[in-house]
Amino acid sequence: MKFALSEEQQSLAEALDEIIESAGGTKVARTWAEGNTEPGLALWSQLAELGLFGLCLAEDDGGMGGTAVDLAVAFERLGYHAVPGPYIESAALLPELVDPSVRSGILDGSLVATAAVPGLVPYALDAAAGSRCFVVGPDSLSDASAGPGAASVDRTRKLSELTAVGSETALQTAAVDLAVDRATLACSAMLLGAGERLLEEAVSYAKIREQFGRAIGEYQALKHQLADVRIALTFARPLLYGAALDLGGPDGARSVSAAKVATGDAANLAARVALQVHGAIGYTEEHDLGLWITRVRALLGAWGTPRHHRSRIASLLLPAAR
Amino acid sequence: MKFALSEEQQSLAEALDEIIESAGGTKVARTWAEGNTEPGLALWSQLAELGLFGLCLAEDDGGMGGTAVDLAVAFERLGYHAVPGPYIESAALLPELVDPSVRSGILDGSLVATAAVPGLVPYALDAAAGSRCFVVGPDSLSDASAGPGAASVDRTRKLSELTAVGSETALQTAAVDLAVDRATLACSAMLLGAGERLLEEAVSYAKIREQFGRAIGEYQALKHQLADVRIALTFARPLLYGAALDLGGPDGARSVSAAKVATGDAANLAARVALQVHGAIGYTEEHDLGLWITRVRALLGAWGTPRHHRSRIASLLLPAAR
Amino acid sequence: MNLDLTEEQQAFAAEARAWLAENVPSAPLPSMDTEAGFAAHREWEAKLAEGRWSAVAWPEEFGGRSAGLVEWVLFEEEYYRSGAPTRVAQNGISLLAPILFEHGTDDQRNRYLNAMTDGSLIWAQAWSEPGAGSDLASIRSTARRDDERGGWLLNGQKTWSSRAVWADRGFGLFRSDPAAQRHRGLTYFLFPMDAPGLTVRPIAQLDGSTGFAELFFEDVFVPDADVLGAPGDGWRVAMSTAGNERGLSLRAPGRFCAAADRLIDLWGTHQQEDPFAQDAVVDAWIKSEAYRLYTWGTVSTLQDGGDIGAEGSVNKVFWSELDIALHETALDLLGPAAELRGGPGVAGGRWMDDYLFSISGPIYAGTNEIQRNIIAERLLGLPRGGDGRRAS
Amino acid sequence: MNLDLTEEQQAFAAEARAWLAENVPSAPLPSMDTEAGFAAHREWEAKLAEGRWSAVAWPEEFGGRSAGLVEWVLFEEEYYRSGAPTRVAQNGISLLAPILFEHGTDDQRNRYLNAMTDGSLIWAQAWSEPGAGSDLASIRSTARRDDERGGWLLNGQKTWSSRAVWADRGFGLFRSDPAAQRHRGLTYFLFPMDAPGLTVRPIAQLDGSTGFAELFFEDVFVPDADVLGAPGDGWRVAMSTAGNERGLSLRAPGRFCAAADRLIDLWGTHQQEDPFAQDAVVDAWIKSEAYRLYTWGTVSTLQDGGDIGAEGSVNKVFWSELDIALHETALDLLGPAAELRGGPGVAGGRWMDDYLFSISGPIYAGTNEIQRNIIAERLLGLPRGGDGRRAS
Repeated sequence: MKFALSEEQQSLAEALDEIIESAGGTKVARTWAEGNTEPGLALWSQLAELGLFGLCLAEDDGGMGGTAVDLAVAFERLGYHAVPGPYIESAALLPELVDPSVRSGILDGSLVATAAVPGLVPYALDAAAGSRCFVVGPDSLSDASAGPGAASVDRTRKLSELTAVGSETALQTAAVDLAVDRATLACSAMLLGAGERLLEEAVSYAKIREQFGRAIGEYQALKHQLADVRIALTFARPLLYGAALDLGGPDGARSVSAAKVATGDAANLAARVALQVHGAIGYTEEHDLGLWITRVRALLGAWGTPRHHRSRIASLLLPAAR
Repeated sequence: MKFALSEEQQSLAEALDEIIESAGGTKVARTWAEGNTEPGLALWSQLAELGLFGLCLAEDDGGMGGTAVDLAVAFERLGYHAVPGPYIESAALLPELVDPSVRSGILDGSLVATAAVPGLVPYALDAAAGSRCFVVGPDSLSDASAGPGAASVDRTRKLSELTAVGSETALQTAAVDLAVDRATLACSAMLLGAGERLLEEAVSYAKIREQFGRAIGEYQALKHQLADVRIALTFARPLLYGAALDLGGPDGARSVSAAKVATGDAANLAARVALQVHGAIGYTEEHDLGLWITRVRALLGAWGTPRHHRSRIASLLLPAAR
Repeated sequence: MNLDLTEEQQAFAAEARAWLAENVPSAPLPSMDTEAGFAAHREWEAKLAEGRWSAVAWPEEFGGRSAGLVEWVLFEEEYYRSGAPTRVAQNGISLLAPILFEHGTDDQRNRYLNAMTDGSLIWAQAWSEPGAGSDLASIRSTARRDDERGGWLLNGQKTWSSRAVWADRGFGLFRSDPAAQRHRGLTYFLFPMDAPGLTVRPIAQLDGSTGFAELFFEDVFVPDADVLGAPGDGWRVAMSTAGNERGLSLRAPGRFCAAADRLIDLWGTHQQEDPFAQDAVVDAWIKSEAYRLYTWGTVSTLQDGGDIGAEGSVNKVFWSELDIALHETALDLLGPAAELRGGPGVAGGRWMDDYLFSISGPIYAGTNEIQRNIIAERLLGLPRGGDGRRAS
Repeated sequence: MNLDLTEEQQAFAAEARAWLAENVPSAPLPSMDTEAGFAAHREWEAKLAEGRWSAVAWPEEFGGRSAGLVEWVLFEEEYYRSGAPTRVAQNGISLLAPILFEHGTDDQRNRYLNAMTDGSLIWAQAWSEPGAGSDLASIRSTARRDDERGGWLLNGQKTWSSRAVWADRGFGLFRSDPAAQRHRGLTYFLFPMDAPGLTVRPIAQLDGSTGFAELFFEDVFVPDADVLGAPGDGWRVAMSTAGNERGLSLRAPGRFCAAADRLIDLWGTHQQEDPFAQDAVVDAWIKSEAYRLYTWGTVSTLQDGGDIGAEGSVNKVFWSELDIALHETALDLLGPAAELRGGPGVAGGRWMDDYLFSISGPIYAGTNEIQRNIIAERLLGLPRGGDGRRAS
């Protein structure tokens, strides 16, 4: 029993931080939102070199042989830096579903793949920025073509409906379920990372911003709101790691759902409080805060809404539930 | 349009305050809880003299010819002083359901009546302290005998199951529905009164109690909790009066349900915050605070739970709802 | 106690309803925080003026109907239920006009009021300054006397100026006595947005709109005729506006009742997928009802000669939290489609756009923290903190 | 990162489970805050000691099993899931014993520790003083030196002393240096509850129980042998207890997991009447899971030589709010029967009794307001208020 990150996992997080910050940090998201995907795709290649897209793929399949915990560690950093692009799809959902030729393209970063999962993820993310689109059915995979992109609340996200083209490849239901749960876990990790960053930004701001002649962080009302964010994030984190350990096991589904609900709730609280601490400045596009506020709002409904995941837990805890 | 209490209604409230305070105020509840109903029944008689039990009964029927707003005003005072006894049953539910001989006994205070309404109010309040028990069916009224009293969270309330005895008197369904809604309105008013008192007690205590060398009411965290109670009560009150005006009309049912939900939520918040402001002293039996805390908890589930009333509203707003 | 309307009041509401049914554009106008949308909203104001619905409570000579408070609330309710556009003229009509009526000169009233009602004169407000936030009294922008030209020279910076990008004129406080502190020595000015020396920099917002702006003043000249109230008396003059901003005029109950109705409709179409949203939908309806009834209580108080005072703070916290909860419930019901920004034919409609607007509610017009301080100190009588903090 | 248990750990948990299944009383004991209930709980402690389960983490010489942290948490989980009685010995075992191990003399350890494990020595805690509340350092009770008899004379008053009515001994802080302020000049004393000069007045509580008491000290003599740690060093000595009280030992996760399991069962039987409780039930389960996993994280930190520090405050707020939410959900499910106090055959079971207990959670062991201050200042690094307020 050792329920704590290993040194290797902490190093992985630091390596990601360094690469992303060298690539410009939140500037990558800003240029992506303006339609310039170049810096974002350059970062994509660097992260491919690090092995992100094969992080928990077996070494025999060209991956790094890591665990779902490694994946959670990596995606928390992506959320922390508001990195744009279909990482969940390419690194968490698709690697074990696609055929080897596509997979090698994903692993080396040459292929930016995105996907829709009808019923759960109706819109594919960043189809225009990607080079391949897939529709993932309950027991199948199809190539797809993308409709026009629609605007998300998160300006870095363009969403498209997909239409399957060509023939379906049959897949095991269990493999699809596992891949979708892995993607959901990655999304939960992103939410946690965004939540941590929102809290960090709010705390920093509360220390320097003055109102009525004192730092606003001295006022108990804001202090307690920030403390509540700390509490929510602190108790969402073990659910994320617990789900990573359970992934693919008998409790995998309910643990992943619990992680998604808890990280979503915590990140949403973080967004609300961070905005309240910043006031009007946090509501402007010039300020980075909006990157995480809108990202959190978008991810809340992605990879299963809170409704979907709470009902899934209910049906697993008590089979008679709907 | 004049959505404010009249001078007569304000005088009614003051008259009730004076009578109840002369009778000992919260001491009446304390002795009642200890099994001595004498001071409580003496107060009962005084309030009968004032006309409480015929408050909104037509003058032709021996009542005061008042409105449901008057009833709400009176029951708010009963809640404010934590007066014990089956007032809701005797003054709000039964007067228009019972036959004239029983009614005259209720009106002059000689008859303390209580009741159960199967499906909504399974236990009758204070059957042992009363002189008559009734079971109110959907379209009937029966005399009843009471089982042994069980302890409520509110030590002033003893609850009994009733068994109908003798023959049923047939009633109009509409008359029963109206009487039950009137009782629910009275219960909502009691909740609001208890909530207002809890806030008042908490505010008074916060002004005098010191911690770390200052009045605890100076600390922003408690201030904001108390402000939230003020907000909740302020917005529950118009729903109560609105329901009183709507009672018996086409929107009566949903307005009464809205009042019950909102007054219950507000009073429950008031109870939680008042306890937090008082700390351990508020948790002792020596302190009066517990009278309202436990009363609120008991009334939350009486005359329809929040679940019951929210679902009733839903079914009225959207007929397809359950 | 009653909620009964007179026959005249019922007829007034019916007239408004009929006119709105006839005239409200069938498709929503583009956002007023775009150039085209601003122009479209201005046209709508002109149309309203044709029907004499721009400012029903104003005297007839200024384009109103001399309607009473009850009628005004009835009109607002009909207005929002009809789905009519948001009022681009709100700064002028709701914030400035009450002050013009109370403190303005006849000349000011004649020059400005009528033009506010027909969309030809749209006002920007210029309250906040950079770094000041809720502390409205910490004003550093200055007004320097220019006796020669018979007026004042404004210098400094304002921010979060709403409508400023396309507005015609602005209003705000400037420090006319440099030696005075905080609430003292301020003067209330009216100025043209195209005045020489005034630069407007739009601020892009989270929701992509640019309705707010920063204003830079460099020796902007304002003649004495455009000082509102006495020089140095600006804070007192302005506070009637602040009371208004937080009180009745900012958030008519019709707005929330209409939103609750739309939420119930949305739930009706999503009930199969999400039966569990029932309680949240019901609570949104209960609270919008509470807000509607509370407003009638406020109207009764005002009619009896009472005033709202710190009750406005109770009001502000309540509606801003209701607004967010209501929109969050809608987003929950919409599922993954909630993420999409609104536009013709978009699955989620305008719910996400309106949600983004709602989350600014607890920040503006005095943060909810400030409002809770006011409630605790002024309504509940709790002591001020000994920490030098002010409630407002 | 893993949650894998060794074979030994699994065997340990299985042994505990089997023993508990065999020995836990089938009917709940009467409340420990009644005389009969206290005696029954004392007997249960003796039974636990027979199985050597009283204090599994203690050395064997003191009645323990020298079990590691992991085993201790496993035991607690099994304990609560088995429905075993609440521990009447908790003050001694969880609050006092860690200090005896760290600061006590061999003589003290030998005299007290074994007797704590078999129910023959139950401790009352005497932290709070009237009017002090969360401000534990504002102690006015005194300890005066009595050189002649080789000890101290205690005077003053303590309150909210748990278990005091029927306990054998008590522990608490007294001001031994009258000139010193707040945290300085305090000494930690152990005293018999039947000492001459000590009067115990039970305090009846909201829930009808009388487990707390006021203690009045009039020249109560305590020999030097019952001073814990150095005279004047009481605050530092006591703080390891306070850390414990807020940390791992006060609320083992098994308690909430077991309550969540009971809630799910309750929901199973009430689902038809109240399908809409689903989300609240699921949230209670999620949070009890979060608490369980978080505890394993804490165990890992402690095993690696880290300490909990201010994390204990995060923990305290979380479990106390979870506890209330979980019980409110149960009361909602029970409908009107929720109002009934527990007892054999009562429709609502013990849910209302446990709810009443839960609402005291945010008050005791440092109010949640104090805990949030600690989180904000120590974990987030926000500045202290300039208002002289202390975080703890």
